[in-house]
Amino acid sequence: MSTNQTTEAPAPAIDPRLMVREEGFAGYLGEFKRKMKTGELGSVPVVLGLILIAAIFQGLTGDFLNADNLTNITLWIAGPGLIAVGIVFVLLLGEIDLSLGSIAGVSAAIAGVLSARSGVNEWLSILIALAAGVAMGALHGFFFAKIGVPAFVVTLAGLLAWSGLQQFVLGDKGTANVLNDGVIADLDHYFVGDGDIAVTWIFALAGVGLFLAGQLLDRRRRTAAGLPARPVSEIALRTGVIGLIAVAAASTLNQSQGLPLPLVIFLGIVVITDFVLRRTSYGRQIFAVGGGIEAARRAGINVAWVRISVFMISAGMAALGGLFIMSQQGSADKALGSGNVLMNSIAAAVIGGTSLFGGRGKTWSALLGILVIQSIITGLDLVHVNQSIQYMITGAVLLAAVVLDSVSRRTQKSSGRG
Amino acid sequence: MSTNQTTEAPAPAIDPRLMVREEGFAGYLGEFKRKMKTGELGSVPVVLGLILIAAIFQGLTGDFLNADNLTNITLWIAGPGLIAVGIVFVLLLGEIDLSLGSIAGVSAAIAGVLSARSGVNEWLSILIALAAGVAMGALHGFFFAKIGVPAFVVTLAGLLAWSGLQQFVLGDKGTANVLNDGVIADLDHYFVGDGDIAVTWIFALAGVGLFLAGQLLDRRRRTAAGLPARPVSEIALRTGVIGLIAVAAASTLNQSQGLPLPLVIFLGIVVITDFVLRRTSYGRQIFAVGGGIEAARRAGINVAWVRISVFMISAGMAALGGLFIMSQQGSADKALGSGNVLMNSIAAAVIGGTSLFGGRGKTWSALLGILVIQSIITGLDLVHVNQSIQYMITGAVLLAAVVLDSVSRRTQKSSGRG
Amino acid sequence: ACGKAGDDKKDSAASGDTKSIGLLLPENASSTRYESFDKPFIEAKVKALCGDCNVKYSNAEGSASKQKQQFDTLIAQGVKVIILDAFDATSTASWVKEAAAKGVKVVAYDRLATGPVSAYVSFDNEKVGELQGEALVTALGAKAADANVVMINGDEADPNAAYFKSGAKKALEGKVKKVVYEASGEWKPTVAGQKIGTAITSLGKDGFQAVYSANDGMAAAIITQLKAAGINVPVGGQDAGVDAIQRIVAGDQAYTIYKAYKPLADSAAELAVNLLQNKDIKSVASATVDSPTDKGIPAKLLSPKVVTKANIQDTVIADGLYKAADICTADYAAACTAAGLK
Amino acid sequence: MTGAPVLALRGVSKRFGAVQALTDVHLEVHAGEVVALVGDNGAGKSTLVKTIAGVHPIDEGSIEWEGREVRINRPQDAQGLGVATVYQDLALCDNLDVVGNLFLGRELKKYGALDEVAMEKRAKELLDTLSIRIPSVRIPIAALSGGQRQVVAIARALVGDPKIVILDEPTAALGVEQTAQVLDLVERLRERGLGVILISHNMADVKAVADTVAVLRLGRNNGSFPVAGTTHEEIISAITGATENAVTRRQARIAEEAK
Amino acid sequence: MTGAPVLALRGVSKRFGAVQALTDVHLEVHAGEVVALVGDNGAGKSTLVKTIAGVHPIDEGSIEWEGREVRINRPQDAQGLGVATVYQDLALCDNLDVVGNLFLGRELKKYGALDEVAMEKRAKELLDTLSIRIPSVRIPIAALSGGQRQVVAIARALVGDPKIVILDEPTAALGVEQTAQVLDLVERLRERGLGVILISHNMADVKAVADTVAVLRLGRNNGSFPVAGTTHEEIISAITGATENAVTRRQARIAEEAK
Ligand SMILES: Nc1ncnc2c1ncn2[C@@H]1O[C@H](COP(=O)(O)OP(=O)(O)OP(=O)(O)O)[C@@H](O)[C@H]1O
Ligand SMILES: Nc1ncnc2c1ncn2[C@@H]1O[C@H](COP(=O)(O)OP(=O)(O)OP(=O)(O)O)[C@@H](O)[C@H]1O
Ligand SMILES: O[C@@H]1[C@@H](O)[C@H](O)OC[C@H]1O
Ligand SMILES: [Mg+2]
Ligand SMILES: [Mg+2]
Repeated sequence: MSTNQTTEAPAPAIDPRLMVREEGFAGYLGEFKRKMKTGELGSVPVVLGLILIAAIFQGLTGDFLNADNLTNITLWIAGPGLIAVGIVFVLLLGEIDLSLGSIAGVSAAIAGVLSARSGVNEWLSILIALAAGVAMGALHGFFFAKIGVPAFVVTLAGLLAWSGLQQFVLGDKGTANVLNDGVIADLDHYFVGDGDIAVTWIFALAGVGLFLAGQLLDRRRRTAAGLPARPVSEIALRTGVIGLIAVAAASTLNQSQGLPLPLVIFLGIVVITDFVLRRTSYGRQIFAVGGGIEAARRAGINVAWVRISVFMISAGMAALGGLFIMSQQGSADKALGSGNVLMNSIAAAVIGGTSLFGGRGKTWSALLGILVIQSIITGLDLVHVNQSIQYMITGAVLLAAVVLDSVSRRTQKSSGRG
Repeated sequence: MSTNQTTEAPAPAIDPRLMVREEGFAGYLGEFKRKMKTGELGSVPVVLGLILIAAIFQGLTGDFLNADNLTNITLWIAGPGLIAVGIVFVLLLGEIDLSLGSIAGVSAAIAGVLSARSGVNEWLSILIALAAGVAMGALHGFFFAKIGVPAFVVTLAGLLAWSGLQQFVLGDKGTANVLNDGVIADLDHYFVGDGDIAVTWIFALAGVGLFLAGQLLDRRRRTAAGLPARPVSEIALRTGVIGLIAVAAASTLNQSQGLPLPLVIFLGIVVITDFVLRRTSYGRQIFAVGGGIEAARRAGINVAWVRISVFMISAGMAALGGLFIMSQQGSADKALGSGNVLMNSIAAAVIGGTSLFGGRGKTWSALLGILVIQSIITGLDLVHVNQSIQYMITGAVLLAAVVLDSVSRRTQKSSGRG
Repeated sequence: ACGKAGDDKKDSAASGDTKSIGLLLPENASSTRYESFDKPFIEAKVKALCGDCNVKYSNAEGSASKQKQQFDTLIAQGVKVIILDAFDATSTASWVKEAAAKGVKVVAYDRLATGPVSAYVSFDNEKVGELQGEALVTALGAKAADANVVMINGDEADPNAAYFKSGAKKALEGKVKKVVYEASGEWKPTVAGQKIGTAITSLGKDGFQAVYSANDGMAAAIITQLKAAGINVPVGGQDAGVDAIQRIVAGDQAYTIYKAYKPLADSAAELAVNLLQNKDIKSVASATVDSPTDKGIPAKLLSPKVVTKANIQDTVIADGLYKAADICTADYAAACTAAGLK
Repeated sequence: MTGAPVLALRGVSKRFGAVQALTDVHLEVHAGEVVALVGDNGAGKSTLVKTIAGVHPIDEGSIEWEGREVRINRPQDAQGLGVATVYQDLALCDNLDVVGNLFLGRELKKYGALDEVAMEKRAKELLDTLSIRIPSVRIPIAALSGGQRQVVAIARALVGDPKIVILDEPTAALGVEQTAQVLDLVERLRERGLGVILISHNMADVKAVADTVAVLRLGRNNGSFPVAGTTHEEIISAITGATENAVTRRQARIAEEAK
Repeated sequence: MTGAPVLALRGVSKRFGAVQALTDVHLEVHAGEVVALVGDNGAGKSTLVKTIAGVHPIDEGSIEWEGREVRINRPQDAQGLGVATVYQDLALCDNLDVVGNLFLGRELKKYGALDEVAMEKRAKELLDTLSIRIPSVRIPIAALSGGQRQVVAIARALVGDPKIVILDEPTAALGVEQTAQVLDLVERLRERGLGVILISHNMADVKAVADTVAVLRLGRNNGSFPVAGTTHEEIISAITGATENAVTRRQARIAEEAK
């Protein structure tokens, strides 16, 4: 057996095994190719899936990409999308909340009965409805975190009890109409700046500008601290892609009725919750609890409080989502929030890339996922086949949308450590 | 600092830290008390919950413990109970199957349409229906285990697609009736031995006898191998308790119509699946995959096959459950398997003590859990209060039933190792 | 053999309850009628006819299997007369037969349950559809002949939905130009709203002149979407929910179908009490109908009515279904005054 | 050692189900003292550590901190007193990256938001002092080697300002160089006046840095020795409970064979 | 060593995302040979073991078994060839009890059903030879101490009939007595003609039982030495890549202070 030995100089600061990306644009492309191979593409497969769905339905009907239809889709995603944002929080803990559909229903019922039947001020009605939602979430959180009842059972009990409450609140008359031209009606119908196209452009460009500024600032701070930073070429590319999307969206919306309020609110909430999750201690704590409850506990995190607060957030989001659904259907009825509402929202979060097993995901996945689902539903409605066939196709397309993602993630499958 | 040191004799064979139970009945009682304190009571809290529920509804209505009502309950648990047995398998893997309600529906639809409309032999229709169910499960398993799509999404797609198929199979006529006095009708209506009370007694006593024989045999083998074994007093106590239950059940059933076929089949399947899970390599593999996929993989277990087969089992059970539900309602309709069927079955498995996070549970929990749920449902039906109030009460009772269990488990909470 | 099960059954309360009437209704989510009207009306009438009788009510929540359990539970409780609004009328043949064997009588309510039922009270569901179609044609007036119609139907899993659809089509045939878009709203307002949204996309804002909605809940969402798109065409539903009456008052909805629940409920209660007390039922149920399984069932058939802005006062208010105050909340006060409601 | 101990356990017992893991255990740690806690596998060392760290509250006995009796029911309680713990099973969050784990529960902030740049910089510095090379501090913990994970866990304990540091087999997975660094670290902690509890099965390491050796055996105290003037053999026979054991047998056999 | 090696790795490379964990690695193991695989933390030892065990298939290079080229894509493949592996992270199922884990995938049966009595008896015997005390073999793995778990993992490798046993830091969590037993075990395996790959950071253990020492450094081969005639210092400098390192510095400083 040979005896050969290399004696090297003291350890260099950077690990030589880390493949460093080439500088500039070429490096970016190389990295992209590598990620493509190893399946670290993040949201790219879902976005591709979305494009595919749009292309197919456009081909079949010629109407899918029409500005009115796309505007409709942005209106319809707000309600289930907000519920999905709440679901993302719960999924990050590795838990599930089955009650969110019922909570959406109760919240709408409360707001409807107070404002339309009892003549309470509409803003106050909304506030009470949201507070009731948050309180229900707190109750779930309490039973889960403090008593130790599995979240599945607590929220299943909630699903039943709150839908009973919803019927009870609506009472014999059953359905409460949305006030004409009131606040709740506006949730779905108002276009910011009353459809002024300038408003849409300002929003789009401000968004892109802020993104660019943030990226550049971060780069400056990292370089100053001697840490590796994103190259300027990559920042330019990213800003370019986002800019393109923003411009396309703005001009489409302006071809129809302008910037829809529900879209602004939904996007705003996604941005805010994303910030909370990624850039605050609280968000970090949620990830920690979801990634390993025992490690989180030993790190001194108040696990019970994190859990309770997350159930409050999810319930609050559901309550808000319920108001958007109410606005969209023009009434609060006994069926609001039942049926597929919850499943669609959970599916949205999962399709968007949030793990069901905790510790991995972001609220943007709620947006992406609900876009996929609403596109399938709306696309099939445009094709208008039989209800039974529609169900079958929805199932198949849903699966197909996720297969793309799963296959690309395959190679990346982690296999433990050690 | 003091320096004191004890030098002991070589290590004894039994670890001195293990608290050994006193011999005889006194020891059994002591152990029970200790377990009570530390929350290792197993099914005891659920059984207590069941007794409480029975007592409350008996108090409210006077009809709950009536032999006809109890016989009814045993008839009705077979369908959802079999689905819950399938759920237990899936939960043991730490996964979920949302499609089981739809599969029950399709299976019933196929059996109904073939036998009642197309005149196919009823046994053959049943076989085809079951095979179709198993095939759907295999498809789910394939997408989950081989393609890597999360089980939640695969089975959600299944939920939609198969309920579309169900409507499609039933067609415009909508409902297929069960053949009069046919095999499917018998699933729910036949009483073994045509209501002969001797048959019930033979079943009950044979069951208890087999249990006792098994326990004694095990004890003999363990003692022979020099391993600690259950004391005779404990075996006597256990047999006594089981005997008591068996006698009470038999005499109640005989007061009504005798031994119901669905009860025999359901119990038989629980016993068989329990054996498979606890006493075969295959069952061990399911637990291993559910307890830690990576450890199972490294142990050389064919993880993909275990996953696929489990989804086949759950779908097969659901298909069978669907036939029982069909027999009970007298028809296969478009709504069979929808609504709360799936949630009730999942809740049954969880209430019975099967973990949602994999690796812990048994099929007996399906029996216990579905008894709890059906008792709540039937009890509330006996009380006849307002629907909305019923929902709220169901939620509350469901929660209460599990709180008992959770509180007793609290002290037992594991806190990592090391 | 040493005996048959049930031989030694004592004559307990369970084997005969002469003061209870069972009431089984099919669901409560897609329509408000069952718990708002059917149930309270029946309870009141039973009380009026038999002071110490009581009604044991359960709701099947859209599941035939659950309804069968409730049916059996009533029998286990010793109830001798059951008013049954079957969730799925075709599956009840064996239930009713089993019940009859135990001496339990069944009154089929609203939907004609199969099996040897003792009597039947209902509206004709096909007729409901026809009235809906005719009302839509009336609302279109002179424009009817050139009108394209969008149909948002009920859930395919509900057998009634098929009757409504076929009745409405029968009435529309030849009277309007064409049904240009047809979809299931699944009895869900949100779904219905989205269906109409896509109908607008594929047909264009001028692509249709009227919308048929199978019930009021879906009509609410449809109207909301149409308004948002700036489209004003007649839309109608059924069930005469208070929200629908409000929309009719405001001119948003063209009509609804009012099934006169009170007479329906009253007749059912009367039949049930008579059966319980072994009195004659022919006086109430003078007609006869045939079901797929049985012939010559004594029946009472009522006609549903169309409600438009013009006859609100004479129908739902006159029948005591609603008080004007229920309808004329702040948001609708002005419209009410204009419509002359009081 | 002079003065009141910073930490003192008095008659602590702990039971898990049917297993009596600790029985009447006593332990004292003074400021500036390194106490080595040794014992056979399953002796109860980690359990003892966890009772101090608040992971498992004690069943019986009492804990004194700077002379006052305290109750430690949750990890927060221990951290509040100034106990930093490196667990044998590391207890890191697999889904968080190295930086996230290092600062978990003690994040650096700027205008209320996380200051990732500052944390990343500080993380690199900390890891450098322990001479470990990690491909990137932005890699999730799950992707690290056993030793890399262990060093991250040790570095975590240094992020706060503790009075007592508990290290449960900190060098078990470490290479020779990293082990030397950790021993240096222990000495630096002592010099800064901190109390250290060091669990190790490596007698050479124990003898190199500890002042006192406390022995646990089957969940009970089995002696406490000043390191100076106690031999390897004495400690080992306290651990195994016998002067004749597998270690001596193996040594004897090898000596035999060498002849 | 004479004859063809049982196992030979030729130019093996393995990449994880952006990390090149192994580059062009060669390794040979003969029957009856104990090869110690050493290297710094993160050098790639565990990764190499996992490629052999079929946990991670290799990216480049080839694996030869008894002279024939083979593909090892799944753990079953490696087990089929006769490779038994004790992983650094143990890879036990937390929810199964000790007996369940020991026999996982190789259960003893009687009339087709599991023979729990036979397995329990055999489990006790196996654990006794490794002189570990576990409160009960029916306790779930999650309730065991670090060392107890490690012994269970080692015992697992002995159920079955392997040709090569791979031990990734088997004694890291073990007490002195148990460590001695494991070293005895390694020698017994060699005597039975098995090949053994032993990963360890403990040079004394390596020198005590290994025939050959293979050094990995930053994912590449950095020398292979016969144990006889190689000093501690030579191995350590191959591991750290420098003659001047934290270990020598620490020794120098202690020598300095001792003066
Ligand atoms: N959560 C638990 N449930 C039940 N028993 C436990 C639990 N944790 C530890 N034990 C038992 O307590 C005893 C002491 O375990 P502990 O982990 O404290 O040992 P240790 O001294 O740290 O051993 P090692 O050196 O192997 O790490 C062991 O017998 C173990 O089986
Ligand atoms: N699944 C993975 N994903 C990404 N990187 C990984 C993965 N597994 C290992 N690595 C990296 O590969 C390198 C080698 O790791 P490995 O576990 O083989 O080291 P080791 O030699 O066993 O170290 P130790 O002595 O600390 O156990 C490390 O830098 C590690 O970060
Ligand atoms: O009244 C309607 C009812 O008959 C039908 O079955 O469900 C929907 C209701 O609107
Ligand atoms: Mg330990
Ligand atoms: Mg390693």
